[in-house]
Amino acid sequence: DELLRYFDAVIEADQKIEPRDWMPDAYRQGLIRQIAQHAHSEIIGMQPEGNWISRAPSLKRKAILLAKVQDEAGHGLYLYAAAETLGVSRDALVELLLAGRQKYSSIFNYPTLTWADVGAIGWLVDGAAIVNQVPLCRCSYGPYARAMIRICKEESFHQRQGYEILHTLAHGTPGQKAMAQDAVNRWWYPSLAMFGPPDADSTHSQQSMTWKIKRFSNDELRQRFVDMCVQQASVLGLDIPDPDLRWNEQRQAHDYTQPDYTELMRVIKGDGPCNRQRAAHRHAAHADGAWVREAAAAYAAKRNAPTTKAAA
Amino acid sequence: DELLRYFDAVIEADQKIEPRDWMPDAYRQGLIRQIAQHAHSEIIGMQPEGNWISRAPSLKRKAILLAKVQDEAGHGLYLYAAAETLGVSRDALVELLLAGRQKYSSIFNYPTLTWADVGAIGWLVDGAAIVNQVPLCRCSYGPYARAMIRICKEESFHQRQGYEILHTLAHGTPGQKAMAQDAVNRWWYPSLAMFGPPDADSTHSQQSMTWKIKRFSNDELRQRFVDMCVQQASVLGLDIPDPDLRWNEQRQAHDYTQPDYTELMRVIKGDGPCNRQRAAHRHAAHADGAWVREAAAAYAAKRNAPTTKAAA
Amino acid sequence: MTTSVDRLLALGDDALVTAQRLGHWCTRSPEMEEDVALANIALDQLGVARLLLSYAGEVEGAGRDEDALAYLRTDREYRNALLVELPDRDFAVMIAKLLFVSAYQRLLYRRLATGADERLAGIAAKAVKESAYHEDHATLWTLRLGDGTDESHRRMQAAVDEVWPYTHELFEEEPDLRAEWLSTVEGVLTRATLVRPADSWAPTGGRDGRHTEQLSYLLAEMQVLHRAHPGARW
Amino acid sequence: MTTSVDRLLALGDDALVTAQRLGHWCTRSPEMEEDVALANIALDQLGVARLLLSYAGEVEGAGRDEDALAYLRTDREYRNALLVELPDRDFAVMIAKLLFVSAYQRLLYRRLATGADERLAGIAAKAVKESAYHEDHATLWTLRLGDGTDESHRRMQAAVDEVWPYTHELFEEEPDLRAEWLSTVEGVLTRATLVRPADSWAPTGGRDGRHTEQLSYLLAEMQVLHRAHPGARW
Repeated sequence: DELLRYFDAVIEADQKIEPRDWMPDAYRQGLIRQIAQHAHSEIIGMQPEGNWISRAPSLKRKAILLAKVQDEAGHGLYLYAAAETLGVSRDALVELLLAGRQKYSSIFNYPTLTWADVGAIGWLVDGAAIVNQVPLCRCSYGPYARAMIRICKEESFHQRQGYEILHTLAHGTPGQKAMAQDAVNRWWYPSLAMFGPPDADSTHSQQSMTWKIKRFSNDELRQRFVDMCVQQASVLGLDIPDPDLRWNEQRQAHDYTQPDYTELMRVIKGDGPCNRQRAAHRHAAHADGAWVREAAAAYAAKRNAPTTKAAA
Repeated sequence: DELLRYFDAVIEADQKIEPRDWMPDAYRQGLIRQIAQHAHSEIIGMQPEGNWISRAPSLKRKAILLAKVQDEAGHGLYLYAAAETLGVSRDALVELLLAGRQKYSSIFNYPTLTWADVGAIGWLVDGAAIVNQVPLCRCSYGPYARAMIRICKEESFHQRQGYEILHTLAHGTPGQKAMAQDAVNRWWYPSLAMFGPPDADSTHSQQSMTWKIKRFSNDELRQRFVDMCVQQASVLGLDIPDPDLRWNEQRQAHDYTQPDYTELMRVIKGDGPCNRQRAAHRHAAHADGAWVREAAAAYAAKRNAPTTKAAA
Repeated sequence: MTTSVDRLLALGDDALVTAQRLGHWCTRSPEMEEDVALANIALDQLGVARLLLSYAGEVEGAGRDEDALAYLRTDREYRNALLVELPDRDFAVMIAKLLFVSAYQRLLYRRLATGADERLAGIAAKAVKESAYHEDHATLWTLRLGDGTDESHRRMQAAVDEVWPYTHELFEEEPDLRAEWLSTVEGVLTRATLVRPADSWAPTGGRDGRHTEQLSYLLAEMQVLHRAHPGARW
Repeated sequence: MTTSVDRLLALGDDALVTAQRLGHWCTRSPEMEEDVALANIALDQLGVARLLLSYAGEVEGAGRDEDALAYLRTDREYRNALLVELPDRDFAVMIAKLLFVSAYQRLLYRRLATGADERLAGIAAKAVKESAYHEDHATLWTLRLGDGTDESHRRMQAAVDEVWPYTHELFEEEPDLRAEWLSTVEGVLTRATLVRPADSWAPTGGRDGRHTEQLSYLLAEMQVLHRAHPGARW
């Protein structure tokens, strides 16, 4: 029909779909799912790094880390607001997260065991996120695209901070360098897995491409990430834990070992090292804060209805 | 009357009063109060030292400290049992403690700020306790006297352990020695105050003397403690923080500065550094454990009435 | 004119320990907006702490920088008031502490901002604006909790009662600030339908390094990594 | 025959971390008798840990004694199973952990007591009796809580469900011990009217030093004083 034709034309012309525009239900639902998952990832992603705020090894690093975790809360709020333009409330989305009915990025189901993990998350995890997200700045849904522009800017900043942490460690004492290498060893493959299953096994992808939500395949983005990291690792003086990693002259790209996708599926399914812990942490914060939220609501209600009290 | 005359004769003859013997009500109530306070002191006294179990600086010291705190729990149980022979239940006494209606030794209202405090408590606080308690081994009430014999034996052991901690610290690194001296500085006067107000201001004392519950006055015991510590401190190589401490040839005893009895009264009244914390800790343990005690009672009830279930 | 090292440490440690306690709330607060707000306040306090500790290190002249002072002193060397080190895993206790300390900091910084120590005046001039924001935030929550539900009223009153005795120590150096502090704080408590506790017990010792049993745990966690790698740069 | 250092550390670290967690309960348990009992169990575990770590240090031959091994390794160097490091501020969780670990230790020590490593056999022969007592104690409480009140049943079942996945790791080295362990433990759970959880998720990594985020906090507290005074004797 006409609405659909107009919608397709807007997409075709690389224009933005805006909240009040008509859109196919699958487009709306797919976007809600994706934006919500992205928002949840920011909120849950605060935990592994938050784990080191109290123990950051210098006051400067403590301030940087605290600001970063705060940024993530801000990104979460910003993304929930983008999702709300599609007609779903933040509370409803948070309920779905708490109920385990919507996902967040599986990378946050790994523990942060040392301070160097904070560096590795910045360099690798934020790095992978940026490779994933930069194309989303041109995504067809206006509010999401605009949110991504702002978020990507801050993410690059975070990535650089992570890189700096690792650089300092890698050029520090032998103990510090070992800590950095250990962190890279543990985070490398989970970071590769952030790009999702290989293209052959990927669902959702083709439709997302057509609608210009997704613009590159999982494998294309993963390759881009590997090529970027190889160069940076050599400056860091740290090894990427892949004996088969080498430059392929013909492909003009690095050959590399694929991450363990069986593990990825296991973690997505709920059986990663920290899935239960992350959920329990969020549940506890939500439950412990219930009386506070109720108080705030009761107080606001009294303010909004001052005459009721007088009349009563 | 006759009962009273018999009672007085037993006391006079340095024989023991036993649970089934008649005794004046004031004797009974006074003993309950004293034994309960003593039991409460053991239980509350677990807290300041328990504060260092998790951080003891060697595994051997950790084991010794854990065993000591456990002994204190044992002493508490033993003393509550002695009090129960006078016709009051342990639960009732614990309720009085929780309600703040019975006291425990004020010394436990000071914080343990460093590991050396564990040594200082052993040396000074247990040392003062022993000076107070050794005469109680000959007290007129049999169950209390026998409890004290056992407890004093273990207390001497604890005191020696505390002394050893301080000795090791005093002969260790400069940092350790400073830690030891700092602890002695903080615990000296509160330990002197453990003997109670000066004789002139002491209530209860005269009657207790007559009944052979108490055998020496507060000031006599305090003097005995000071004389003992002076000699031990010199072996330790630590200073007693009293510039006016000196041997008095005439008295054949040390002159010393009295503790601040105003402070003692303030702490007894409830305004020491840790009164609220100690009470809150005990309340929390009691409240947190309520569901466990209820479960144990319910389980026991089912075992005792197995037919009820079958009949129901 | 320069201020004494002990005085600068007292101010800096108040801010640092406050930041450390608040940092724990990030990812644990009742609302996402509150995670952001508390992190903001923690960052402000941390920022001021860094300026004050750096300055203290310079005045001391023994080569200690902000990190040496933050990470390599024991609780017996910390100079913060006891109030800021009190555990605050209860939201109401955290808010009560924040209300009392930020109202104090605002008044103190306002005075220092026009004081004879120019370096300190510069720090205080920046900090006083932040303190006003912290105080507003704590005031808002005190009102919400005090005049919210029966449950929140009960919890907020209990928190105020628990924390109140520790406020006396704040005014040991500047007793004349207490009158204005009291009028501010009493106003908030009244509007929040809360009872202002009576003055009686007044624990002290923080400025001399005699703290509660809590501070050494806080520092053990805060310092563990820094101390595990002596001399390392981060 | 001697046992490998890693294996001795695994056994010793299990016992040490168990003791450290139990030590927290002293002054905090539901009954005074339980304070005594848990301290007893902690002391037993600590005693065995000391023997095992001392032996490990000797086998290693690098001059590390029990304290060097306990206080100067990071969580990445600890070899305990994840089960023992799990937080257990809930009495039911503590009991579930104790039931599972002590039943495992009893079977393992019984085997080691007749093993080819004589030194280890001697340690195990002493430890196996203690483990039996620990297991009895945990069994008694599992029955009381499981078959006590509705509330205690709910909490005990939740604790068993929470902790169960971590029991798989215990049998990575001796898979053949699991059958007997299961029959013991299942018997207790059944008598306690509790449901034996299904086997699915099986977290691991402790024996390779990949722990939960909890262990580094536990060690930070345990090691803080020892590390603050390098080379000191105590």
